[in-house]
Amino acid sequence: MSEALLAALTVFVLAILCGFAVISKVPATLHTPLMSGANSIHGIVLVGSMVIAASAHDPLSQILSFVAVAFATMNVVGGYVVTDRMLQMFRRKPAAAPAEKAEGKG
Amino acid sequence: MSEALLAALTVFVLAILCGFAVISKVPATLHTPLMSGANSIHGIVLVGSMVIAASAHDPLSQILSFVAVAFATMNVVGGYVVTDRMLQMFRRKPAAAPAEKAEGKG
Amino acid sequence: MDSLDIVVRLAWLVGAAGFVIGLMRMNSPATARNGNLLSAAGMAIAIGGTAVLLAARGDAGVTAWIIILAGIALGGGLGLYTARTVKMTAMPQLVSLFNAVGGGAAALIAIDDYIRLASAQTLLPNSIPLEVSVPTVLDIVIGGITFTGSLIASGKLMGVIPGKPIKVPGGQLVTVALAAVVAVAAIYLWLGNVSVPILFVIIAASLTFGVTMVLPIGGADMPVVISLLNSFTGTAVAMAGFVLGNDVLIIAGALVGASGAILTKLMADAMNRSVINIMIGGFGGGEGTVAAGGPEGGSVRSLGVDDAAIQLAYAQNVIIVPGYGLAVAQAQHAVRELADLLEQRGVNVSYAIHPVAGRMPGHMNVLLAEANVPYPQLREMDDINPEFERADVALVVGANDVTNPAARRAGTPVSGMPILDVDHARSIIVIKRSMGRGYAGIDNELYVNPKTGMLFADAKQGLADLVAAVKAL
Amino acid sequence: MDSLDIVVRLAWLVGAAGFVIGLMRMNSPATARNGNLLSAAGMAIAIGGTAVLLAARGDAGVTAWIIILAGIALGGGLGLYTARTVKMTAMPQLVSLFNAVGGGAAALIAIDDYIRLASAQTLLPNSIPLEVSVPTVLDIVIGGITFTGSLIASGKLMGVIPGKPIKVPGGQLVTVALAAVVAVAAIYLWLGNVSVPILFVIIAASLTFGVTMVLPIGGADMPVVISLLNSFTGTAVAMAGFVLGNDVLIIAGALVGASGAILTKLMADAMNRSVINIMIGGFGGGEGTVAAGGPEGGSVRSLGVDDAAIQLAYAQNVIIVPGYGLAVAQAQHAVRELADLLEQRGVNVSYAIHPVAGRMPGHMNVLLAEANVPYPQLREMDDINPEFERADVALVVGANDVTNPAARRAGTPVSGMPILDVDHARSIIVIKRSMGRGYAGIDNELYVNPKTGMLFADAKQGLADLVAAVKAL
Ligand SMILES: NC(=O)c1ccc[n+]([C@@H]2O[C@H](COP(=O)([O-])OP(=O)(O)OC[C@H]3O[C@@H](n4cnc5c(N)ncnc54)[C@H](OP(=O)(O)O)[C@@H]3O)[C@@H](O)[C@H]2O)c1
Ligand SMILES: NC(=O)c1ccc[n+]([C@@H]2O[C@H](COP(=O)([O-])OP(=O)(O)OC[C@H]3O[C@@H](n4cnc5c(N)ncnc54)[C@H](OP(=O)(O)O)[C@@H]3O)[C@@H](O)[C@H]2O)c1
Repeated sequence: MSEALLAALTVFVLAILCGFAVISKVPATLHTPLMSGANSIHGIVLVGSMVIAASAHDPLSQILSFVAVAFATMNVVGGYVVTDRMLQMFRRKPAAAPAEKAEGKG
Repeated sequence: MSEALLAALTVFVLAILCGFAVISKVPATLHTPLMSGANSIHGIVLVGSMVIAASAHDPLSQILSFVAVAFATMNVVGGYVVTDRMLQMFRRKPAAAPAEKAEGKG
Repeated sequence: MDSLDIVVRLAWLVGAAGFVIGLMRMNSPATARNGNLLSAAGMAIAIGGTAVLLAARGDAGVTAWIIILAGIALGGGLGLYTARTVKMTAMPQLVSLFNAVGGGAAALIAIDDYIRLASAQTLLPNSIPLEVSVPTVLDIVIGGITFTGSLIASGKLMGVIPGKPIKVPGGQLVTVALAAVVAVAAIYLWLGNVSVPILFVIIAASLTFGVTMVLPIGGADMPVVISLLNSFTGTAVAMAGFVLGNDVLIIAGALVGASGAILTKLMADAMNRSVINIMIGGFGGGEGTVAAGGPEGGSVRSLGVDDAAIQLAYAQNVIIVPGYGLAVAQAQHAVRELADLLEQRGVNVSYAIHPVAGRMPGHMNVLLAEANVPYPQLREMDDINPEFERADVALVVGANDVTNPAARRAGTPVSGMPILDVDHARSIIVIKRSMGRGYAGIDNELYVNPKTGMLFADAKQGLADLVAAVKAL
Repeated sequence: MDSLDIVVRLAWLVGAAGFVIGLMRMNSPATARNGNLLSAAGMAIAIGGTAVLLAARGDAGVTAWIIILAGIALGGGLGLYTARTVKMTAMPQLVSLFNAVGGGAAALIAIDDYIRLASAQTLLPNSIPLEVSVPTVLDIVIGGITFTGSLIASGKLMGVIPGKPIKVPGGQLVTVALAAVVAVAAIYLWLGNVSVPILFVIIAASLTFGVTMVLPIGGADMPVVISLLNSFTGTAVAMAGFVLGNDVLIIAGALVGASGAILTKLMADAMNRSVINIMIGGFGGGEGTVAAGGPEGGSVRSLGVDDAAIQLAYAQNVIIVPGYGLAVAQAQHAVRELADLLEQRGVNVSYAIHPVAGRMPGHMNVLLAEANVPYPQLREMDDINPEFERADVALVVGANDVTNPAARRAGTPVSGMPILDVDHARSIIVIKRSMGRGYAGIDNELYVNPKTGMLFADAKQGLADLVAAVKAL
């Protein structure tokens, strides 16, 4: 097991723990937006797709990486936009005392 | 900036984020135990103290590392024991419906 | 490691931090939107950094850049267009679609990487270390399953594929067989053998598995399934990170993998189902709107529009309880119109939102918000339940299970599900088309409650009539 | 990196994971204890791994082992003894003490490391890279401040040092001067100069800073201060991790640093103070039990023990509201006795626990639990407030600010603090020694409420009398 792999593993474990901790008692209202938000995040795979595309020389690789890039970008762009649309829902009236209350619950 | 430092930094940042995420809306009842629990965790400095003690050759180093080890151990042992004592408080009657309720709040 | 490397790696780290903090802030309505933007910013930084790196390194030729930019243009365009144009209620299927492509991309990375290694190594055994072959296979398997699984899920919600559970010929057997194939092939590769054909066996098996896994699950359970597959994609991406030795992929992937898992559980809990029980298909999918006679022991009182209008118009407090029927009938604007009308008359109106009313978590909020119902009027269940006692009228629109007092007793399909205490209101008006049952497929004792008057109509039509009647008063 | 290294590093990782999961589980009463044990297990694994590593490497000589074992024996003994014997109510000062030694240890590591490097390098400039000198200095500064700061905090709570704010001669000036010294010295070292004397200047300055920082803060604010210093120690430990290049120190340290910071904020919020405002000393520490006449506009009705006993004995629901006075009078057992007696008579009794009743968060729970009051009877504020309406008697024992209706109005020192709705009870009995004020130093309108009867007595005595009187009925 190489030094690098061990480091990667450490990062992996910590990120998992972050993931567990980060979702606390969420109001059900937010389940779908949260899912959608998390969905956009794994669009980070675009970074990987770009990397392989950069070093793609034979046609097969080029096709694969092209598809990968397109897929990943769709995930990123679409994901964030649709999440934002869902969340625009939560805008509220200017002076809204009860809203604060509702937030408290959130 | 060395590869190693960068890796350490990554781990540092992730751990901080974990720390932020891990404390959610805690009932005030648990503030003191939580503080005490976190306090025991930084007793991990014992690991470091042992490491320096192992390579301490001149008297000064030996004294410093001895004190460090003693301090750190006190933090670890005392910390966990006192936290556990605080938390024993939360044991409750066998059949306690309301307790469940209270937990719900927690 | 030169300074450019460092800068880019730091950019990736910043991006990752953005994701975590973003998710944190998405835990509460007040900060959710800002959290999403934060996460998007992190993404931009991470991708920008990568672009800079590739450009500066110059190891990306012209073709490579064409590929990248074309891919980004195509994918970005599709993503933007669909996301902009989709109807509120169709969002879950779109999310599932995005999830599919994400998983697909992750799998493609591993496939490409493996093929290159294989050809470079000219197939010498043991030429690919476990450190690579393990994440490669995992990435392909998980990514493959997610790809087809999410497509099916999406298809079901779109109605392209029938929502009701579809029994796969062979059923369990097929699933087991596929799993076995994958396992054997994986071990074969991990033992050090290098073989592209075997890799394709794995790919094929995984893709099929995704299909057979999701087909048998009912449409109503799709939100949970999508969330689960979402968590899968995260894991696949993390694996891709191991393959490429890229921290940001590992962090973001693991983050989504873990948080997605928790979220899936929360969702399942909210409709008191267990994830397992959903995956092997429980009572899910029974969209039973079977017309049924009034529940035994109890007569149903049907109510005229005008009586209903009068009750509402002269009430102090009205609580509106929207349900799946409101969504089906697309009656969100109608209900808002009625509410506004009542408020003008000094009635104070609020909406009781049950966490699982409708067919996806947050379904009601999304609908009502689309009709610009001010957020403060939407009240979470725990928040509003105590207030039913003080409500003169509870107006139930196309909701059924979430109001069924039977949930308080053991032994019914809804037992244990927290419900809205509609029956505590002084009087109850229920708008639905018939005595038809809801998702859980059981009769609702609320409807035979003497305090209850049934206004049999399609939600939209019924509400329109009420508006007219109230105006006429 | 040989396999032993790998195993130990994995052990450290497991340990770290234990800490995180442990903290997570400590977020709710149900799982808190188990969480602490989990965290302890992680610690054991991490330390065990280290011991194995040192032993196997054999680079630790006999003396080294003697040092280590002696240190562990001594520290462990002290820690165990004090933790076992401390009184419940004295726990915060003990935690502060443990925090002090933790910070001290972290600082010592950096000091030792620096001296070694310095002597090895025979003081050549630039011989110590920034990567080392930066975390070294930070570790020493933060660790030093924490060490003395926590000792002072502990001393104040023990009463060794007067709890009331102590103005440091020179005040702000001294603080600023010290900060300046540290800054200059730090920069000097970071510029590449190697100098042990300068290091000691930094040490001295930091230690002094810790003292001058905490002395001026009132005893009542110590819980917050301790929590803050706790977060400091975490950061110091993380820095030590950078110095030694040890991941587990970095992870655990950063974890505590961050979570400690959040916790500090939560604590401060709970007594609606801001952390800043506490650190520069707000109204903290005014333990004003100044005897004062009844608040203007409103006469005080004083009540006899027997009348009080009758009210209690024949009530349906009694809610007991404990406060700081209960703690001072050590009346937790007396109050439990009374409660049991009433329960035997069929009265149902519960305790309304205000988050900041007493002088430390959770003070009341700790006290009452010591007297074995069953946890279910302890009710969080939000949980019980609605029930005061249904309470026949609210028995207020040595609580003041947390019951003061003035908090609902703006412009008072307690404004905005959530309070217990004691005034909603049908009748109110208050046990305290006089009309003396509470922590916030203001009069309590509850006491002039016509429904309120004052039973002037020391809490313990008063309760004892009530028990006797109820028995006599
Ligand atoms: N929210 C989620 O995430 C989710 C996911 C999966 C399952 N579920 C389940 O779905 C159920 C949700 O409860 P619910 O009360 O919202 O809905 P429901 O129990 O499914 O009942 C919906 C009712 O609406 C009526 N309806 C249908 N079309 C209508 C129309 N055009 N106009 C007026 N009424 C109409 C139907 O009665 P008629 O035929 O008589 O009109 C039906 O009884 C729960 O059992 C929940 O567990 C929720
Ligand atoms: N919990 C925390 O973490 C924390 C930390 C810092 C500050 N605080 C503040 O402390 C206050 C807590 O409120 P509280 O209502 O619990 O206490 P309080 O407002 O401080 O009032 C305590 C009352 O107890 C009475 N008392 C003192 N000794 C007594 C004895 N031996 N027997 C009977 N009564 C006695 C005193 O009145 P007499 O002199 O007339 O007897 C005093 O008015 C809040 O303002 C809170 O913000 C809390």
